[in-house]
Amino acid sequence: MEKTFNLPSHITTDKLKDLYKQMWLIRYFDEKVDQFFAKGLIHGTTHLCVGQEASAAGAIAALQDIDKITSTHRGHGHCIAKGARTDKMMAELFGRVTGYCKGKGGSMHIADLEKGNLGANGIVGGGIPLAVGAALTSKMKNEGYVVLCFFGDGASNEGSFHESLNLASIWGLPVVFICENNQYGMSGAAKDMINIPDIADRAGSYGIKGEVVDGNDLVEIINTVYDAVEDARDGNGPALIEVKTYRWKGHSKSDAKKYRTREEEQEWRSKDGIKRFKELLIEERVLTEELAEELQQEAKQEIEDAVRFAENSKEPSIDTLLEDVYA
Amino acid sequence: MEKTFNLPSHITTDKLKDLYKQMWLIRYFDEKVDQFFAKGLIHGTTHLCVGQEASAAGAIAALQDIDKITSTHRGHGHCIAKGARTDKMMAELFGRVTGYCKGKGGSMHIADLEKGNLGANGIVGGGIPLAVGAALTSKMKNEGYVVLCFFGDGASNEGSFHESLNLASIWGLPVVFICENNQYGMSGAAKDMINIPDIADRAGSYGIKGEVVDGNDLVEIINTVYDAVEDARDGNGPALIEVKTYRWKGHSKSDAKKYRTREEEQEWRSKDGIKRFKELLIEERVLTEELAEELQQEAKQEIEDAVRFAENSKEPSIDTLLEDVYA
Amino acid sequence: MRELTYLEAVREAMSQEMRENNDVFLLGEDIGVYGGAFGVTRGMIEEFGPERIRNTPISESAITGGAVGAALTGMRPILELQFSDFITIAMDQLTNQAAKLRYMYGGKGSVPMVLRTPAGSGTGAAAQHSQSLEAWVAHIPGLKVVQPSTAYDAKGLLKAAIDDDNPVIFYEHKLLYKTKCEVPEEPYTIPIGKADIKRSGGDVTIVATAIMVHRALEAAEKLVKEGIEVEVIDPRTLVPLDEETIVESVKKTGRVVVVHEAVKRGGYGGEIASMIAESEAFDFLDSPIKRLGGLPVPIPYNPKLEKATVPQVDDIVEAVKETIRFK
Amino acid sequence: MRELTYLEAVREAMSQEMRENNDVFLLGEDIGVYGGAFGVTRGMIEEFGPERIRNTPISESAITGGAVGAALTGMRPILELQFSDFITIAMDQLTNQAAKLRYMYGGKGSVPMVLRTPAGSGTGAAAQHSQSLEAWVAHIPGLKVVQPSTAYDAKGLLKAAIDDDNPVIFYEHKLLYKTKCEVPEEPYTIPIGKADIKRSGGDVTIVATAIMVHRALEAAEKLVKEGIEVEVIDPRTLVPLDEETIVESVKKTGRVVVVHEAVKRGGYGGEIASMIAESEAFDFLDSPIKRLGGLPVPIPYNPKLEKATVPQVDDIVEAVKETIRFK
Ligand SMILES: Cc1ncc(C[n+]2csc(CCOP(=O)(O)OP(=O)(O)O)c2C)c(N)n1
Ligand SMILES: Cc1ncc(C[n+]2csc(CCOP(=O)(O)OP(=O)(O)O)c2C)c(N)n1
Ligand SMILES: [Mg+2]
Ligand SMILES: [Mg+2]
Repeated sequence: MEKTFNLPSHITTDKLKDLYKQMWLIRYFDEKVDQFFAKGLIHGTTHLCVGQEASAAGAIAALQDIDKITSTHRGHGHCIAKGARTDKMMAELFGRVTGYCKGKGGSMHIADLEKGNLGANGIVGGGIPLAVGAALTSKMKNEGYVVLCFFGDGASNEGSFHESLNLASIWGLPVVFICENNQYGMSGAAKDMINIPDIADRAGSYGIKGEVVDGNDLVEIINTVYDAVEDARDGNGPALIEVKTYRWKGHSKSDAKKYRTREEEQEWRSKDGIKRFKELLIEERVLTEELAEELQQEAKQEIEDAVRFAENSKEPSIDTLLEDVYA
Repeated sequence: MEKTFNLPSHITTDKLKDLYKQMWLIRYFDEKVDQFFAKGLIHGTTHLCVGQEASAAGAIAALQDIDKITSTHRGHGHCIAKGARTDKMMAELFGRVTGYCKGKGGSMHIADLEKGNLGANGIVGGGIPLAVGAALTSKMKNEGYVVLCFFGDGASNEGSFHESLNLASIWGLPVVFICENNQYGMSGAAKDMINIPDIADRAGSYGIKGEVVDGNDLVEIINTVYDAVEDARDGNGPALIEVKTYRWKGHSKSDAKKYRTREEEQEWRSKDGIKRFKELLIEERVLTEELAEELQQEAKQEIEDAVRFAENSKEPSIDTLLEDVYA
Repeated sequence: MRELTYLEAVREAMSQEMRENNDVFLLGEDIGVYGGAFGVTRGMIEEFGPERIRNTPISESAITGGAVGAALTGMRPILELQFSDFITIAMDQLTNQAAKLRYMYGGKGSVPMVLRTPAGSGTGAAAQHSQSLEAWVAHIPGLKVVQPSTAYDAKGLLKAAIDDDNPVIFYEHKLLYKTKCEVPEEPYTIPIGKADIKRSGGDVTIVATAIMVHRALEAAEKLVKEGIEVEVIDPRTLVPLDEETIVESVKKTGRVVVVHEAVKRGGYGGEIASMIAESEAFDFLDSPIKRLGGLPVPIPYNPKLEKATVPQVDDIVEAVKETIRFK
Repeated sequence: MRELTYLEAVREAMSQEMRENNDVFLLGEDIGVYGGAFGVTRGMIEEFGPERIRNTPISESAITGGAVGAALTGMRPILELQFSDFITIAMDQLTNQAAKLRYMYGGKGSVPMVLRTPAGSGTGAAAQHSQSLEAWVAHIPGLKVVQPSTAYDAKGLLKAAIDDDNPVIFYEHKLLYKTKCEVPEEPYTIPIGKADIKRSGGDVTIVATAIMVHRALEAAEKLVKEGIEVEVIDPRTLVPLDEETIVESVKKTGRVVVVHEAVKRGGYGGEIASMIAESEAFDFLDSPIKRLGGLPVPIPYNPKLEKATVPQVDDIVEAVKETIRFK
């Protein structure tokens, strides 16, 4: 079956189904967060990745379990794709002690070290050097893992991006940089903030491979990332992959989206990566309409359960405030 | 005459002679500083540009008087080329009140705002954003000047390089970035620290023009920089020019130069830009051997005079210590 | 008189200056149609256009250094740094460039720029978006540091900051943006370096900054019911600090509590308390100087924990009572 | 016992740890054959090779973040930052990543890294290469801050820092590198958080850090001739601070002078002085707590001005006498 898509061998038929469900999990998770925010039941701030599911799911599907990721403020999708439990994630957003960070971190700081997720990051570009450091560990300790480093188009204008790609390149580190170009920073359009059409071309400054992929084409994403990851694992150094995608929602809770048009939004919505993957799976007879619906409902249910788990969890006690600063 | 070299029209025959003398001024200045350092008569630290004279002289010769520069820790050459008085420079290195900074700045902080030299900088990459800001002023106030921004190969790995070139590009600012690639940072070889042969190619990340020039070919430097400067003045945005050069001396006072070979040093010394320019001027009958010798001696004498001026100048009074912090 | 919110007062101060002086302009992330992360610049791009309300890429180092360079060459930039936590990326350009250029150059040049930035906790934005790092910049000679607590002060101090020929760091507290008070329409200046007695009283002095001014005033209302008359002094500017007003008050009351939101350890409260202890007020002290500040932890996400991290009204009440009880 | 210089002690501590533990490695600019800007790592690349003595590009943000990422994944990096002034470029990775990750993640993960860096004035390197910015990092929960004043302390504290599971900022003073004292050959640990009484005396307590410990000891020698017995306390670590040892001493002497090289305004001396004033020692104070620190100017180049900027032996003598004279 996987041969049809020319996918790497670890992407079995079951995995394809999982991925389909996973994308729904991501979407339902963030849709739910959106609702709870609007109702004031989740506080602080949050950045939703609705519309970008294929990027998170596809890039991470290319990995082995030992591989690691670093994520961003828009990190729920990466987190779920790397195997996190949605109930513990939701509990974190509710500020509960059962959350991934015991309620101390919130949306921008969820990490799941056991699964190799080194954490979301509230600093744009802040996670890029961390990924390089984690890749250095892999190389020095011969651990065989590769690090997938996520960041946005906006982050590619931070100095940390430049310094990190250079460092990873000259040291030949096993790290693959995934630039999720969703066309905007907060409101700054990539086309206004960057004077070249493809951020992937910035790879040229570091003598590494740069590639562009369609962020709604799960299969292309998996294949491209897989090749780069295995190349990095083989000691051939880093690569930069730009995923062209779009966030359907506003940047964060209070975004009037004046910086873009409804038409543009509609155009991107029509390219929905989940829908496209579903059609492909049905065409290739991996899924039937019924099975697809079932998986989607399972995802929906899991998120409902996650909310219940979060709601039923306790808030951290004030006594814990001073804990966890030092190891 | 200038037609022979295809030089811009403001480079007259007299200017060519001046440039020849200027290169000797730079060399004698730094040779003198080297001696005084060794004798303990100049303190602190200093970075000599012996071997890089053609880069400073040539790039700045391409400018108009209204144009500005930002310089680096290795900035004596830029400073002289932009019209600074060597006596006030030498006095600064002696820590005297007659120095450009009244003895408060030293080698790494000489600025000559009246001549459009916005200053040396002790922070690697620290001057690059300043140049962008100065270019923004030119654009916003319609002042018509262009900023020439000097930095080294090492600095091109700083985040400030990346952020600044991007900013200058998207805003179409009149600034030309001159990367003086002298093959090394302090000890780190450019070939080990950067994974591409030409730093100029980093221009590709910003959609601007990148060019490489031979740092010992004064004429090529002038012409290349001139074109970029006038292009920038015409509103066509920034460019990145990499000058391939070599510092003959160690990085700073205490450098055993273990990171490079004597052969390599000899090879570069044999390409001496001053000698090469002299031969050209003689060939083109701008100079005779005698006139060349005369200009060289004048330069030598000026530096001797500068030393005398510095030695005869007073140290700043302790009372001035608290002055000059706020405007 | 009409009332304005703190946010509107900041905007009005900028708009009025921009109408008067073409050299004044704004730059920052998402300050254009988005109106800035907190809406401070909303509507300004419509009035002043994109040349003077410059949306920048996410490049804190280059935009800060760009502001410095623009200021050095004749503009009067106002830089909005989206969250004060990102000053971590701008510290080189602030500390090593903006603060020092004039001194290093021996009193030549000046850097008339304002860096405005929202600080503080209370919004659930967690550890990387809630800090109060004003102690850093207050430690650096060459910078001025302003921290207004009311709309009235914000407008007058911002005008003073824009008119100042030095780099001024202007801290805005997020929780104050929506607070209101009477604000004159015409432009006015509050001198930088002049504290304000926000409430008079003879028993205890509270020196409080930013949001803590309001909590101190609330505490004072509670305490007056117990017969304790509190004097609340708002320094308004940390550098220069109006030592005289503070010392005079303490000489009168003999008791003092210093309170800020920033982490107590190493916070500017130590400076204020020590300054008092070194002054002639020492002889008048009837009880030890008390400092209140944030606990030594990153700001947690859970709102109860977050609140418990920084001083609240009751903590101030308690501190005052302890001070009174002494001996 | 054999004597070592401070510089050799630092090197020996690192080398011994590296022989014992393969996870310990060094990274930094020019630490290879060059031996580091001050020669601290000289000879180490010959013993440990370029994989464990990693010469980095001039990219302070990426190398600091790289160290954080490596530490988070199991290595124990020691980062040499060439001058402590460049911490300005590393502050985001230190403050927003290294210091906070563990807390934000709810107590998961740890960042066992050491950032070693030379600080202080006295070498004529001027404003951008002479600062003492330890107050910044001491203000940040999650970091530890060490400032050894002798070769003996340097070796023992560096071992403790390397063994610590938290990010430790380890300040070395340039002028101390060549100072000598007896240092045991075998590895030993000095606990982080334990002050040292460098001299006992009953009349006045001096709390002094880094180079000021030596100046305080010299001052004490002068004062003893006038019958004044000074106790000199070296906190050795700023975070955690050994409050008990300081408080006990002040309870004994009743008089205290706090002295550091950093700018007095906003320096850590304010923290120490306020801590004493808030402690039970307050009742024992016979005179106001005196603070000595740098003047509020960037460090000037001229050596006489430079010296006048920071406390010297005579300033300490004078401060002690004033304290004694009080009342
Ligand atoms: C250093 C820093 N600067 C600015 C911000 C504020 N901010 C948060 S997300 C964001 C936009 C980031 O754009 P991009 O990297 O494209 O990621 P996206 O939000 O589009 O996923 C900005 C400006 C920040 N968190 N950190
Ligand atoms: C931010 C910063 N990092 C490190 C240094 C120390 N340093 C001074 S010059 C130098 C090498 C700079 O190399 P390059 O940019 O190539 O300039 P060159 O010295 O070769 O002219 C270094 C590492 C510094 N001054 N500033
Ligand atoms: Mg984006
Ligand atoms: Mg170089």
